[in-house]
Amino acid sequence: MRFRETIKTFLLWELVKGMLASFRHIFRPRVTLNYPYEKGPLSPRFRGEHALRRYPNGEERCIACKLCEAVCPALAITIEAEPRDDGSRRTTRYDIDMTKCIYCGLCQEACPVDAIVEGPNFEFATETREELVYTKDKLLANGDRWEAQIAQSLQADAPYR
Amino acid sequence: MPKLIIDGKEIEVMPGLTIIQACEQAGIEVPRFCYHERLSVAGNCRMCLVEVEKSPKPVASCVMPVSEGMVVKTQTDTIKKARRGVMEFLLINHPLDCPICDQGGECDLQDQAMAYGFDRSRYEENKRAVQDKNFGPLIKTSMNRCIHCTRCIRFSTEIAGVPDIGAVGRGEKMEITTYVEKAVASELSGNLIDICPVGALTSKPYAFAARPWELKKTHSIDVMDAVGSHIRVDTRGAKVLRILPRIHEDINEEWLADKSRFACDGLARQRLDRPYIRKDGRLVPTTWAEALAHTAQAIKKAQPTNMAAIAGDMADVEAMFALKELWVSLGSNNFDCRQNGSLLGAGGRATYLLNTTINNLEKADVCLLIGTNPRWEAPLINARLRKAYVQNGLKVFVIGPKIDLTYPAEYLGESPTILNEITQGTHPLSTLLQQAKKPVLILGENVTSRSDGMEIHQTSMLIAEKFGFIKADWNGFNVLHRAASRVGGLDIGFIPSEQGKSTRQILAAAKSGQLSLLYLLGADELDLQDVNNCFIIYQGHHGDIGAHRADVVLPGAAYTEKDATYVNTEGRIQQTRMATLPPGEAKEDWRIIRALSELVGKTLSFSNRHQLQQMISKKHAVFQQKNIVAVQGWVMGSGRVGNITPAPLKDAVVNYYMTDPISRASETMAACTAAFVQPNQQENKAHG
Amino acid sequence: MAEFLSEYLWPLVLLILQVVAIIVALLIAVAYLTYAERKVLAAIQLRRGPNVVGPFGLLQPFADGLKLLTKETIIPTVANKVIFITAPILTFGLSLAAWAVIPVNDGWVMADINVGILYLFAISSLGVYGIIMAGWASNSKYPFLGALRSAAQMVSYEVSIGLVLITVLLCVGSLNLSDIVRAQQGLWFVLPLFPMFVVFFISALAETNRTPFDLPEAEAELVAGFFSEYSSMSFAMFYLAEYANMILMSTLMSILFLGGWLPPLNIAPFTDIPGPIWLGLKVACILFCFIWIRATFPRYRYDQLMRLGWKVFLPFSLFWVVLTAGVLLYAGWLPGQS
Amino acid sequence: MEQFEFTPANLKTIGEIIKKYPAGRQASAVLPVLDLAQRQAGGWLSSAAIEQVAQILQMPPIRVYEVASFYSMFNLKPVGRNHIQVCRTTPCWLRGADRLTELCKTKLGINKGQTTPDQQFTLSEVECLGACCNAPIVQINDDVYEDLTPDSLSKILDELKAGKQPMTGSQTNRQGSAPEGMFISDDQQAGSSKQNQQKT
Amino acid sequence: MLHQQDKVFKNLYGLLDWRLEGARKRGIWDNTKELLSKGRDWIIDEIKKSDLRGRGGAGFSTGMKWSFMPKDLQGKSAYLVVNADESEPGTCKDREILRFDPHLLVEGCLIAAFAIGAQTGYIYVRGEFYHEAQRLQQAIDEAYAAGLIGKNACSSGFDFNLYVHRGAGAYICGEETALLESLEGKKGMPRLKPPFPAAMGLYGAPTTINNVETVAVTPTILRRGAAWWSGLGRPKNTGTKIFSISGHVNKPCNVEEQMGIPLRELIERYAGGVRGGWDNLLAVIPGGSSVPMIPKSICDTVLMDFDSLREVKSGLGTAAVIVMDKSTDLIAAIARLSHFYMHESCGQCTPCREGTGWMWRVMERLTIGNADIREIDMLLDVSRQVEGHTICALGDAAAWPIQGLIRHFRPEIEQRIANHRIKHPAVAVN
Repeated sequence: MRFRETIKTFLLWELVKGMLASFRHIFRPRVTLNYPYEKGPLSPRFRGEHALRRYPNGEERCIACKLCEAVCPALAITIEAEPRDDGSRRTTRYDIDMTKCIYCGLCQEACPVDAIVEGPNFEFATETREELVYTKDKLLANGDRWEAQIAQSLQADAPYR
Repeated sequence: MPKLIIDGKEIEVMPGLTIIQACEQAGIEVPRFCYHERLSVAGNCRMCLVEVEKSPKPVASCVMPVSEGMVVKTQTDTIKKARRGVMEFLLINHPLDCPICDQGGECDLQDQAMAYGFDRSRYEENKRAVQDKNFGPLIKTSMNRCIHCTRCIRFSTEIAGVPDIGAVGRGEKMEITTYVEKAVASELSGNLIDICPVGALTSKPYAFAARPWELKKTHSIDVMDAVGSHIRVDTRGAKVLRILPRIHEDINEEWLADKSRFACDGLARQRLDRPYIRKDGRLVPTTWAEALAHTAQAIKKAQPTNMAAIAGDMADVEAMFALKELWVSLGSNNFDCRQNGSLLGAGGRATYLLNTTINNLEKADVCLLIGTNPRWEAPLINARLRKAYVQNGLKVFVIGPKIDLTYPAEYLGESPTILNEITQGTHPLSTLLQQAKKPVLILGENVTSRSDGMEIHQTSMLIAEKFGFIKADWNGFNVLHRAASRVGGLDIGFIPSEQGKSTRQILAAAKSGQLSLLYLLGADELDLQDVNNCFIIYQGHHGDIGAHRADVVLPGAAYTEKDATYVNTEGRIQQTRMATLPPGEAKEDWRIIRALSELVGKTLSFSNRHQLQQMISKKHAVFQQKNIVAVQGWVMGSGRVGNITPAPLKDAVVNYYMTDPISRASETMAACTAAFVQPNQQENKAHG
Repeated sequence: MAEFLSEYLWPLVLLILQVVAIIVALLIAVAYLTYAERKVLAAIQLRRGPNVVGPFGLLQPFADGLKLLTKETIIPTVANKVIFITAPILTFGLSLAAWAVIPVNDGWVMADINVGILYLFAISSLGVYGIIMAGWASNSKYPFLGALRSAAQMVSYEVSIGLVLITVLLCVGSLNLSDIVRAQQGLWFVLPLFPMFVVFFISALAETNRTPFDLPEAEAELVAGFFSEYSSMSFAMFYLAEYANMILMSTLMSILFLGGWLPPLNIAPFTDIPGPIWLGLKVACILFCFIWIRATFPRYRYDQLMRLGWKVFLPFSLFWVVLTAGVLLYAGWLPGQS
Repeated sequence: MEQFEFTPANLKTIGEIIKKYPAGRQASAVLPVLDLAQRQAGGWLSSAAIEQVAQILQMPPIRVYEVASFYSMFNLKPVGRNHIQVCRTTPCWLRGADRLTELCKTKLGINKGQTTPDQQFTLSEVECLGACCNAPIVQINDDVYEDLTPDSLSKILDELKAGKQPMTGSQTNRQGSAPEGMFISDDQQAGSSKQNQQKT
Repeated sequence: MLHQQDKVFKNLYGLLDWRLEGARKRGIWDNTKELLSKGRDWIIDEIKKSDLRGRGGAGFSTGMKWSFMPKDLQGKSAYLVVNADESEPGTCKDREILRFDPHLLVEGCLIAAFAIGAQTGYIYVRGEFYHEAQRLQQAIDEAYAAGLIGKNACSSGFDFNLYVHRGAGAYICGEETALLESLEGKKGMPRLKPPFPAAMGLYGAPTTINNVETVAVTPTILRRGAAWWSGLGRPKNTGTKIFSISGHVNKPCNVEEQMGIPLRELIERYAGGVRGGWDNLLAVIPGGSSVPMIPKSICDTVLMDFDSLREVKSGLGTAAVIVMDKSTDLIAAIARLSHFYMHESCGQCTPCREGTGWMWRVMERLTIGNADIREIDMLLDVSRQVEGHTICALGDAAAWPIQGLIRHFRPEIEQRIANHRIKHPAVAVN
């Protein structure tokens, strides 16, 4: 017994076995996707690019409660608010510095009206840093663009919240 | 002294206390909504229920007086269940719109729901909807959130003395409202916001502006009147967003007058944020160097006897002291801090202070108001007088125009000659004063700006001496100031000496063209219409009346932007604290004067605030003790009765909401003027 | 003049052409070695590897090269600038210089010197200087540690490499690389000297800082070892040098043990294929093994590495030298002894 | 803005009412005075009337308004000449109050809380009117109609429409709240002998 | 079985003359002066001995209540307030006294006022009793005219003024402190206790508040002696009581009977029995809407007095018997009462203001069965949260009927929910 083991060690049997194991993998099918031509499925909880949503009638959801601003651990959100002409509470400024954002999702968790959400988009690389300071307009535009997917994700996730 | 046991802890308390007060003394927290220690007990929220041994039902601890041997339990299961039940009831019809509620983050209901509530509702029916009410330009209502604690009703009836708010309807349809949507016409209405435990009454000017957790809180002193209320300045970034009262039992209790609270938006408007120089008849922006050089040149050119300085109503002690030092070193004696032309301040300190002290006014039994409307000149002192009326049945007599003081008062007439009658004992009031145990007399400071002002002052002091206002433990002679700077100015002697010119003389000289230089330290209430051939320097924080006529404008700091000393009408020395930086290039006032002194070649001997304050307290001993009221020695007067003219006394304040540069720049105060003052004036016109 | 042309200029031009041909071929080989490495690793890890730039990602190495070329060269402020810049040049230059004595076919060699193997040995020993210089000049702790490790490691394994070479030389009797190949006409040395082949192969891994002996650049502990501070072109030089060294070691192995350009069997279909292709195939196989090993084995601990070098390989190879010599002497197979 | 002024006669009455209460407690008279104002104004209180009352009783208007809104007998909106108040509480409901409400609705063509276009009738449902032994009952202005059936109520409404004053009280001729049939046989000797019947 | 001569309210049905003349014939105002001349202490003592308990619902000892009044007023005034704000659903006894025997009340007022040292009395009559208040006023006027009250009332040397004050429609004003508030010209919101009215009542002066019936029986007790009164009924539950019997009986009526009469006897003897016979009985609310109902099984044997009914977890209340036969939808009946309490809640304190509306809304849903089974327990829990946590007893009164219903008829409620669920399967998801 001992002898066989010694021989095996001497003949680097374990190494050979390991190498054969990795060699076999060469002929197995690939598991990676051919991004960007193929894309994998995203979880409804995926935390991508931020978006500000609207109600179906076009009214923005955000009520300037500033909870997201308060909860943001990276201090990426800046909000200013004042009463709108109709007396409702709205933001005059809603900025997210995407370079500070750590995509923790606390903002969307804090939001009482599902206004700020992290959408499914993760392809928002820019060429300058300035473009990564998102303003309210940009966020609202994002919301409009991704609303269908966001709504779906929220609905899918709703039973677990 | 009854002894009782609360949660197994034995405690001895004053008789007559309620259980909730005893619990507070024992350090046990009892939740409450309707109970407020300064208001009458309503006992209607039922949040403060506790168990008392031998009582079959839980009792409301805010109502039940303590008795010997009582055994109180505040933490039993029954009580916890009861609290949770009450909390649930309060919340079933509450909209739970904390995210859009300005009270969110500093809300009693929110806090207590966290502590005593349950995390979900069992109420599946529709919530009650209540129409919002119009409470005026200062208070924003959201009546869905109301929990019917009736604190607002009790405050307006008991403290403010304007029973405008009530609860109409009954049962769950009960609604808090004013009579036919009337604005709450009180100078203390802002306190309703503080007192509302939920977000039903919130501040209209501050609506949605910020969240409590974003604010930087600076403890400071108010200077909109001479009361010196303790305030908390809430700022975000460079902006003062709101001002709240701080508790100081001897001054403002926990209230604050509306102007002090709401005029803060004026701090951001019409500000002087850079120096200006008049060129070709127009003020043009310039640099500090140029402005100071220009000023220094003008000062050097002027004859000391032909130059003068006047300090305004919001000047701080440091700035006035610095300016005085500069003027004295230049050899001029023409400076005055009494821009209304009063001659007060020549005698001892007791002759121009509110000697009784604000707190002791509560104990007074007879009060004589001479030419003053405390409701507009110092709303919080008026609230004290009202408290004295409610608690001790204070009798109030007024010499001056008929005014609504929120408590009953007898009007003796408008002519100050009545004082002579009182002195001589021919007036019916004389006997009453003689019998009074703690009489007080409040002389409006503005009265002393009359041509016979000092005679009235003398006569008032005489009355005080003659009718026993001044005793070993009681001084009932009071002067009620309006300007925050005035007492401080008098204390450091910012008044002309024998050779110097007083405000009236300065203005006369300026109008006749004799004066060649006038330095205005935030003096905005002067009539400079006919002044010519005079170089005017304005140093202040707002582009108000004074700045319009100036040749040089030096931008100073407002009271929220500097650490400065003010003395209130009682003679209490207090410090404001810097909450924000002065806007633009504006600087603290004493620094400007210090810089100027260097350029005119009379460099002042201090170079930082500490040295300056040391110097002030070295020269003027009263400044050594801060934040307390020292007992003022009374020197008996000459007993001389001056020659009082029968011209009627007039209101010092025409519009409570606009009395100084800050409130004149405030939009909120403009809205108040439109809502409260103008309709009244029109009514008066219609009647007259 | 004509004489000058034929005597001096022409050989010079020829030499330069040869050098260029080797360098270009080598650089292309390096480029595709990186490509191959990424592809093979990806395959073993069930990934795809580069597939975007060009067909099947074939242009990826050039894209990478272009990227590296256009990037900014960052020189740390506290670095010794001259040495810092010299180090990669030196390393790269040395890795190219070795190729002068490599025969790709019978007679196809730039410098057919008779001590070729010694030359190679000398050149590869010099490689450690580049690394030491880089580590020291960076004035940074990771590169310094990396350089120290590298130096120790390379020195250690050169010992066993030397002993392995000796066994081969014993069998050949010549230090000329072409002669070594020719000596394997009948039998590749890999068969009689298989253990030595294994020792040589493993030592080559260590010599070229490859996994599992890539301790000098162990990213987990030393960030990137001696070239932590390098960027852009200077980084690229190190990179090229490393891969060129890999190819060099593979070629050397082919020459020493696998019969260089010789076909496996000296019969018709094999002999029709030109020698360089055989050599290329052999080199490719060995390089594949390099990559394969990288994909298979985890990194050694440093003490294990040193122990292996000094306590296993050194005695083992020494024993084989003695054994080989003994056998040759006993059987009378020593070359030149007859 | 509505105008409201008390008639001199009512002002005199108010003076008398105030005298019932100790000096300085004239606020106690707020209920009777408001009642008086409501009667004078035809069944409801305008804000002018409330202010008038406040002025007379030296109370802040909001206090009077609070009172006026608290008590259910004060109407802050105009009502018809005949304010029909159907008792809806359990004792009357047990004996068919719902049918009375239905009858009023169909007969008058109005819903609860509404007034007929001719300002004749206002229909409301009220809580217990305090004559439960004579249930179901309806109060029209100050008069109570007891022991009603839809038929008898219908008759009453007809009479009211015609401008007549219907018979008030029990519509089945019961004597007060006595058990039915107890006194019908011999009304005249009821005085002394009623107890004989009761004893069995 | 109460004998005719033992009845206090001889004109309960209004057959006789209510005026002073007629009243005198029935022995009212007989030797009132002598009664007064025996002094305060004697009167209070006698009432105490008679064990008279208040007829307004709570059943507190009247003599005791009177003795709480300060003996020495130190120049302050004291008040007697008679609570004629009879609004408890099912109860209509005071109305009969006011309109048919007002002099009994007026005389009672004089004696009670004398006993407590009050020189002024107010009778707070519910606003809807317009004609009754007028008749009472006439009786008072007659009494004034005859010198029975007013200055030197009944020539006893005691000055007594009596006024009628009409309410304006608020059940809560039947609560004694709310009544005082209302009398002071405020909203009828109950006061916080302590201080109790005997110390600080009307206008801050010591005040006693009694029910009409309580005050009205006192002269007779004094005239005939405490022993006579305590001989009627059962110990601690003495004397006679007017029972109002309404609902599903053949002859609803008011009747004066001894305390402690069996419920079944009361209904069968005076009210002509339950509609459709005793076996058709479903449940009875024995003491006005505020007390929990009792099912037939208890009705068979229970006695009508304070203590017996308390034993079966109900109460005598105002002795207003509301009978419900088997055709009754009990849930709807209680829902009506819930609506009543929601409508009449003054809105002062939280549990009652919010809880009554909540309970009514749930009751309405239970009536049609549109609820979840667990909501029964929730409703019970809510009613417990209201009960005992309010300033006055209205909260309790709103909670008890619901608790009574659930205690005795829970299966019916569950059955209804199940039925509704069968009819509306979609709605039932919850």
